[in-house]
Amino acid sequence: MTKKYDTPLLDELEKGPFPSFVTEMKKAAAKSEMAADELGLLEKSFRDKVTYWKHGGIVGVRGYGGGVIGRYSQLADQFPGVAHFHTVRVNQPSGLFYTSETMRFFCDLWDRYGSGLTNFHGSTGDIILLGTVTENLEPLATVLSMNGFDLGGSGSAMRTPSCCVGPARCEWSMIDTLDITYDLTQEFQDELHRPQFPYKFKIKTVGCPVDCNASIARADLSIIGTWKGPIAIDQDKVKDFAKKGVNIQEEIVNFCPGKCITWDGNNLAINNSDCLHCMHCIAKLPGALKPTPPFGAVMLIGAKAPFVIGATLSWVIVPFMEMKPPYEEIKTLIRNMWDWWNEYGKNRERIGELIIRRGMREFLEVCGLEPTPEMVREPRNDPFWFWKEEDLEKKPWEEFLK
Amino acid sequence: MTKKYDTPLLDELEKGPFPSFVTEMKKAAAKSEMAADELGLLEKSFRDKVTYWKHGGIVGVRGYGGGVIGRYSQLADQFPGVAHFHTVRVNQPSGLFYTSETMRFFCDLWDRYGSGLTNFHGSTGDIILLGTVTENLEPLATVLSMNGFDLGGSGSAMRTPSCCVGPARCEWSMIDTLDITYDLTQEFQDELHRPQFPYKFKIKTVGCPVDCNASIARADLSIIGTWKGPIAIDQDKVKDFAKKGVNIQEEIVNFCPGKCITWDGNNLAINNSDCLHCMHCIAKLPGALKPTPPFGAVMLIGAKAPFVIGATLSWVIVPFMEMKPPYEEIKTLIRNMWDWWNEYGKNRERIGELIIRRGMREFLEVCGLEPTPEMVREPRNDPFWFWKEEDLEKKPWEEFLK
Amino acid sequence: MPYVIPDVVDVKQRKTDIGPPHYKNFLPPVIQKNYGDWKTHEILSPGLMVHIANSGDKIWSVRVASPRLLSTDTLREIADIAEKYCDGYFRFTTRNNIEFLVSDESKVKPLMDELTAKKYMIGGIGSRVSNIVHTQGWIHCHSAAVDASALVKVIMDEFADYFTTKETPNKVRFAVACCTNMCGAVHCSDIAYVGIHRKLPRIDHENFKNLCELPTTMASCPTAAITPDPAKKSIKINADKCMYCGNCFSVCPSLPIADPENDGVAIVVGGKVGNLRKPPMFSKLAVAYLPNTPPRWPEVVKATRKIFDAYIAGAKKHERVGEWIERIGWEKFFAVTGLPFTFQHIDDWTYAFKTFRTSTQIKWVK
Amino acid sequence: MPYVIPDVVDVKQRKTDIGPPHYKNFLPPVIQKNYGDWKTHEILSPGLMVHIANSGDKIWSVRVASPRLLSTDTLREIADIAEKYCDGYFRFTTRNNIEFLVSDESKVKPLMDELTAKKYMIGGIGSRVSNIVHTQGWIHCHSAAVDASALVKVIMDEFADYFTTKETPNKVRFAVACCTNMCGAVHCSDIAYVGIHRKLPRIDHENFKNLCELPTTMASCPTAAITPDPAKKSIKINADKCMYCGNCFSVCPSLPIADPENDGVAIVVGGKVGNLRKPPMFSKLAVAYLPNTPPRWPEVVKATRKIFDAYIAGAKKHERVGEWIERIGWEKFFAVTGLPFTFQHIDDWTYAFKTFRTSTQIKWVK
Ligand code: SRM
Ligand code: SRM
Ligand code: SRM
Ligand code: SRM
Ligand code: SF4
Ligand code: SF4
Ligand code: SF4
Ligand code: SF4
Ligand code: SF4
Ligand code: SF4
Ligand code: SF4
Ligand code: SF4
Repeated sequence: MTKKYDTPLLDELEKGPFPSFVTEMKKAAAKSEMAADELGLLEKSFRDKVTYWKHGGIVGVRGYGGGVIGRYSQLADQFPGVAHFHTVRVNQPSGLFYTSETMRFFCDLWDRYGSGLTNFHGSTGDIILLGTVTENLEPLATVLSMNGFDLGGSGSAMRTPSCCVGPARCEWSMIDTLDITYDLTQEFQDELHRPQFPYKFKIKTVGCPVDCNASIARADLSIIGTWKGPIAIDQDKVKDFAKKGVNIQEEIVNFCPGKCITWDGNNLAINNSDCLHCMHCIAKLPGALKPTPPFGAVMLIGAKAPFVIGATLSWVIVPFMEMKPPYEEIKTLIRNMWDWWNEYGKNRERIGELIIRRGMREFLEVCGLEPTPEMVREPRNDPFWFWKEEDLEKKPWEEFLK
Repeated sequence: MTKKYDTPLLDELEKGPFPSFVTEMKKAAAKSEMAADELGLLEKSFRDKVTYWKHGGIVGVRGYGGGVIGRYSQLADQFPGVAHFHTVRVNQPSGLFYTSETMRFFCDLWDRYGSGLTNFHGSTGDIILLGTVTENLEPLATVLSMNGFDLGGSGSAMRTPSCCVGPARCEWSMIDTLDITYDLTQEFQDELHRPQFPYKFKIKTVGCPVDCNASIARADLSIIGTWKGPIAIDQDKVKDFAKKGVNIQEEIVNFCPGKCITWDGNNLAINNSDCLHCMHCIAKLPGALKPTPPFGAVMLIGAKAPFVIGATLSWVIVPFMEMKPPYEEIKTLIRNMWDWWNEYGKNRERIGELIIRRGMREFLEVCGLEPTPEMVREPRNDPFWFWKEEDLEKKPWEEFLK
Repeated sequence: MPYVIPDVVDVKQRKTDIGPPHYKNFLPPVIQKNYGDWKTHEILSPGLMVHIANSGDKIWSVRVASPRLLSTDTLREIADIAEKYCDGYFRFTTRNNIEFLVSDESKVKPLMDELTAKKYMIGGIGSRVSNIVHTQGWIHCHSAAVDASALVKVIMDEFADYFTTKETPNKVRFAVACCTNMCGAVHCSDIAYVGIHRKLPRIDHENFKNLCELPTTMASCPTAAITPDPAKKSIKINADKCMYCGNCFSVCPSLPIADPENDGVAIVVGGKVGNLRKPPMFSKLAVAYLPNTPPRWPEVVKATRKIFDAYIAGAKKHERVGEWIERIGWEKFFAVTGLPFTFQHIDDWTYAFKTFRTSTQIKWVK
Repeated sequence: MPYVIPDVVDVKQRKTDIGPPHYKNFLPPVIQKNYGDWKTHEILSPGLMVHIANSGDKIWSVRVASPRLLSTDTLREIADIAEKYCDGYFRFTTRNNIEFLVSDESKVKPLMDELTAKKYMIGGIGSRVSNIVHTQGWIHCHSAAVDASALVKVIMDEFADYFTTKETPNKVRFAVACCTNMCGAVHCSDIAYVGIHRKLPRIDHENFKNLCELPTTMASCPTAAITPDPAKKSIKINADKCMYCGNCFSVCPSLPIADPENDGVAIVVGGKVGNLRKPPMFSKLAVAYLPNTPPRWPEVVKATRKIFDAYIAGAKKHERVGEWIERIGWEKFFAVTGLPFTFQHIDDWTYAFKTFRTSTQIKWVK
């Protein structure tokens, strides 16, 4: 029998239709002292309107620099079960697919070594096993590895890559998001497990510009599938949609950011040379329109949360890259940018911040990339910029004004 | 007879249909040693691809701190006529209207005291009398004043205000641009003639959002006429335009940024509550549409050239202000902002730069203005902002969530 | 794969750097067969969609809500259900919902019946509210200015019918972050909540030198409000420059900033990440502060209602919250929601100028 | 007003702070009568428009180009013409053109005939090229990296037919600034030229202490590239940070930056100031550098042709250059003009991030 706390405030959160995290905690609390004390501690936070966790604390497993978030309660006296309450991050399978068998393995594992509380999944994509003590970490990691699983990332390391469901169950995926994620994860195991960077580095891959994994908002490197061919149109299906009540003009044509669609009530026409590859028309008329090859990916760099320079979204660094195994081009690109970041990045400076600090030119040169207009929303406006000595000798206008 | 220089390079600029400034210089050179040497000096600049003017130099007239730009040639030996070659800025009449008589006065004046070369007008709006010597400044200013003219601004002062032609010859002017300009110029003579600010301060007034004086791009304070009433529509005239070949749908409806116009081939309808008061429909169908009262002005602050923080456009600080003589509201506003700027502005810091440095809140509070959404394109995105102690006590949500 | 958990674990047996298992291990056979060869999909009801392969094969996905914080009991129940109807195959979505992957059409209805009976909340597919991306909150983070799971719960309760049945003009993505580190996509969500502080960090001079690094602490401050205090071997904070972001506390435990009475929640709106129609957009400030009122934060729910209902009433089909606001203009947004516009809404940081209205384009709302 | 210029001037008679004369003194009677009471206008030909008052009164304006740099001879000629046809009334426009204000319709044609005979360039009204807003250049400024009047002349010669006859999709506003102080509206013009440097300022350590103030000089540098050199009582410039803007020279004569071989012209495009359709826009970099090639800068003219012709060919009626580019996208702009996109085009200053393409919305041009 585990300890019981009165939780009048939390009980309020068992009401209402949405599944209750409090109910989950109570279920775990019935079996685990740790979970029981976690519940008691949380009730106290709700009463006092403040968190009761101590700041940080480094714990881990042999040979790895990350994968575990150390956590200690400020109120260990009152709630000894959460004196230690570390999180273990387990690298999820690409695409977040599971079998019942696998899930039961995790349940057994966590009932044995932890609080019985989990997050499926953390925001980065890891399986989050919430609440364990330091002594349990080595055996836990061992059992994980015996069963083919490994820890995810934390600290100033490559973080666990993640992706959208992609080709596994989506008709629009123009790259193999699961495979890219798996392959890059395997390729960079060292960088994932042993923090060696100035700060964290996240990679997220999605199959198309719809971006069902929010990669453009929260990955240092966003890999987003896209296409170069024309949009194939099944006119009959378009007409079916119209018949079923879709107002093609209002819902499709008027929203097209490239202003390149026309519809005469019978025929939908797309001027592909003005298409911005936004996916709206394709997504809102599923089955009627489809992207055609060449397929590849846009590479974007630099998304992150607001600290220190303000939130950023990723921006284009390669407008189009073919994505075929063994993905050498992207791997080389990643290595080049890491080398540069490792050399120049300050402590806790994300790669995007470094680029903003030192300028795109240096970054592009280091990566062997040419500047292209696709990298910018618009060229600079203020008339101040840099020249290198070598630029001054060139007379490019003799070419372009010919 | 004045000196003659060979000007083979400049002569090339007498060719072609556009009136030639070289021809003008030659005309002046025929009568004035100064102008002749100016021509010779310029030919040398063209040959050597470099300017030959010395840096700055303070000259002026008694009691004033500005109105004259001192200028000395680096090549006074070779071109003694331009050893001194100062510019006199004369405050133009509002709207840039002249009579032949007045113009002849300026010609006589400048043939007597200067090089005979002028700019009608300088970019700020002044009459620019180009090229005179220090000794001539006092008599020149005296004769100007005897004839009702006065010097314009220079240095860290209020600069000569200017405006568009407005109600004098434009049907769209919703404020009296000429009168406002005249009135403010008179009101702030001291600030115009005796530099006492951290840096320059420019005021430009235009009658409507068309902004025929580029006030939003180059005035610290931009006063731009606008309206609050509905747009009055003369349907017959609209139909006339349609008959004459104007494609109302493409040229008017599709360009409306408020997306608030509809046209059924017979009737033009405007949903005024979505109108952004951009003037497009009105300007492109002259005579058919017109703004209706209330009339007033949007006040915007802070436009300037790129130094030091990058070029800025003015931004809204008062969405709508009535503009009736004696214009007390705007005068008080101007005085308040100047006081604050004088107190906190660094040397060579424009008022817009100061606002950006210290934040809009302080500026608005000093000016007694309430924050309104019209001041921003969009609210901030990063979750960092300031609170004052007094804010913490308030519970505004008790009001707005009622 | 037969999983083993030996009674006695020999930690020397641990293999390192093996990475996750290959994803193929977890894919239902119909997916393995039609991998990358899907033709289209159809949303059959708010919690059910079918994907159809070029081969003609089909897979049905039944989506149910999850609080993300799951006990092993519940996970076992899910595994059991999946085994019963899905040959054991299921997945989670990137927004923490559970998707049961059914290969046999005849099992779809029984599955949904059982889920309904067991009080699972089915829905979230299509143009509606889906689950809320969120963070640890008071459950696990030292940094949290608000709890996360509770906000998710009260908002999802409030808008539950928009998950299970009703439609919205387009997807509405909610997000919660318990502090300004913003572990999630709060900065690009339709409606999002972020825990904030409003008071200066309190400097624990005694412990500073033991626990914190001076250069790191100084560099953490976005406004350079932190300067050395050599006498105390500690730091000083310039109160005029501090915007209570708490980043200094992230790197230095001796600068606690949590304050029960002044911490609370800000609401930001209008962000999105997809590239459809308009490029991805940041969320912008709608409500600068609402107080922490556990357990159910009624002020936050009420304010959200105002925004949500105005969006439902005003948006065109396919417009996301941010697109709707861009079309009507921020002056109208504040007018139709009745939310006040305050000094806090006007940016005063790095990109402030870019947010100012450098135009006379204005809609009159009063 | 009878004007007087006494032979002997008693400078003590000077009145101060009288300001300019009242504008009413210069308005033609028909304008005085109909002041603020205009009904509409009509553009009758590229250089002629009529404004019609609610009273039915009319005033005709005939516009001619001016190089702005005018001799008294020419000004007298203008005064004479105005007297002959306009009762002496004329004005200048905010873009330095001359407008003859005719109250008597019968005088319009004779006026235009005489102007034509005298080789005045009539035009500039309506959707076409008007005069070029510009600055002093080598004629009068110590700061000029290029001459201004010459650029105006060669560009206006090149596009003269678009002033006198041909139409453009909308007004095309050219501007010239001879240095990055940008005395004018270069930063918001359809097509504009700015004189730039490409080499470090040369420090004259000897004179620095006499002529320059250290704090002002340091503060003038947008990139904080200037630091004190106490030994020399002068300054140092960090070559890596200097972007050759010349602002330090503006405040300190001991930092000359002009360099005949490396100075030149940048072309910026797509700005505007009016609020019609799209809000006012900044100009953006099109060509980072073209050499100074007096007297007629053929490279600048050629590059402008490419931009101008592509605009004429591609823009819809009423689209300004910037609106056209926004619609087609910058990748297409560089493709259709054939201008190269270089490292210099990518911003690396304060607002750089705001100019990056944070989206996958791309048009393929290759
Ligand atoms: C567990 C998780 C939140 C969750 O509930 O899902 C999380 C939790 C923490 N994050 Fe995070 N972050 C988590 C995803 C994110 C994301 C979203 C993402 O990865 O897609 C972001 C925004 C994207 C980004 O990377 O910028 C994010 C931005 C941060 C930041 C700000 C980083 C920055 O550059 O601004 C910090 C602060 C730091 O690194 O010191 C942070 C720090 C933290 C720490 C380690 C607290 C700290 O200050 O040391 C949190 C540990 C909480 C705990 O006790 O368990 N976390 N963090 C997510 C990781 C789970 C996983 O591995 O799957
Ligand atoms: C004469 C004129 C250019 C012209 O040919 O029309 C001019 C000429 C000079 N300007 Fe200007 N500016 C002139 C209008 C402008 C404008 C446009 C305007 O006023 O509408 C601007 C851009 C708007 C603005 O104010 O920002 C302008 C922005 C500057 C700047 C940059 C100010 C800044 O805050 O970035 C400087 C540098 C300075 O102040 O030291 C400057 C400095 C100068 C100086 C005084 C050179 C200097 O470094 O000391 C130039 C004297 C040239 C000479 O020898 O005659 N001038 N200057 C214009 C004034 C004529 C008049 O009074 O009517
Ligand atoms: C399952 C999931 C991918 C995964 O790997 O887990 C997924 C799956 C699908 N998404 Fe998504 N999206 C998923 C997260 C996202 C995200 C990411 C996020 O929310 O963090 C986005 C970006 C949101 C944003 O822009 O802020 C996203 C924006 C879309 C859109 C674009 C909506 C729009 O018009 O703005 C579509 C297209 C549509 O709905 O018409 C779409 C369409 C689809 C389709 C129809 C794709 C397909 O053909 O299979 C899938 C089912 C639709 C549905 O749920 O309505 N999906 N989708 C994710 C389900 C999350 C959930 O539980 O609700
Ligand atoms: C005379 C002048 C005002 C003055 O006080 O001197 C003036 C006069 C008129 N402008 Fe203007 N504008 C004048 C400078 C401007 C400027 C300022 C500038 O160029 O520096 C602008 C802003 C340009 C910009 O946005 O960058 C300007 C943008 C317009 C527009 C908007 C064009 C557009 O659609 O973007 C109109 C409306 C139109 O043409 O349909 C307009 C319309 C007019 C009308 C029709 C107004 C009227 O009803 O009288 C006048 C004659 C039209 C013409 O020239 O085509 N005027 N006009 C200026 C003549 C300059 C010149 O010599 O060419
Ligand atoms: S991002 Fe594209 S490919 Fe991936 S799941 Fe979403 S719609 Fe499908
Ligand atoms: S993908 Fe987007 S830009 Fe391309 S045609 Fe469809 S709606 Fe238009
Ligand atoms: S700004 Fe407006 S009022 Fe002034 S001249 Fe131009 S169109 Fe007329
Ligand atoms: S003024 Fe502009 S926004 Fe208003 S109706 Fe006319 S075109 Fe539309
Ligand atoms: S958002 Fe802040 S409080 Fe919440 S988990 Fe992330 S770091 Fe912790
Ligand atoms: S709370 Fe933020 S702004 Fe204040 S001192 Fe700390 S890091 Fe700086
Ligand atoms: S732009 Fe520069 S060079 Fe030209 S007049 Fe202005 S300050 Fe002088
Ligand atoms: S030229 Fe400009 S960037 Fe270079 S040192 Fe001088 S002020 Fe600084």
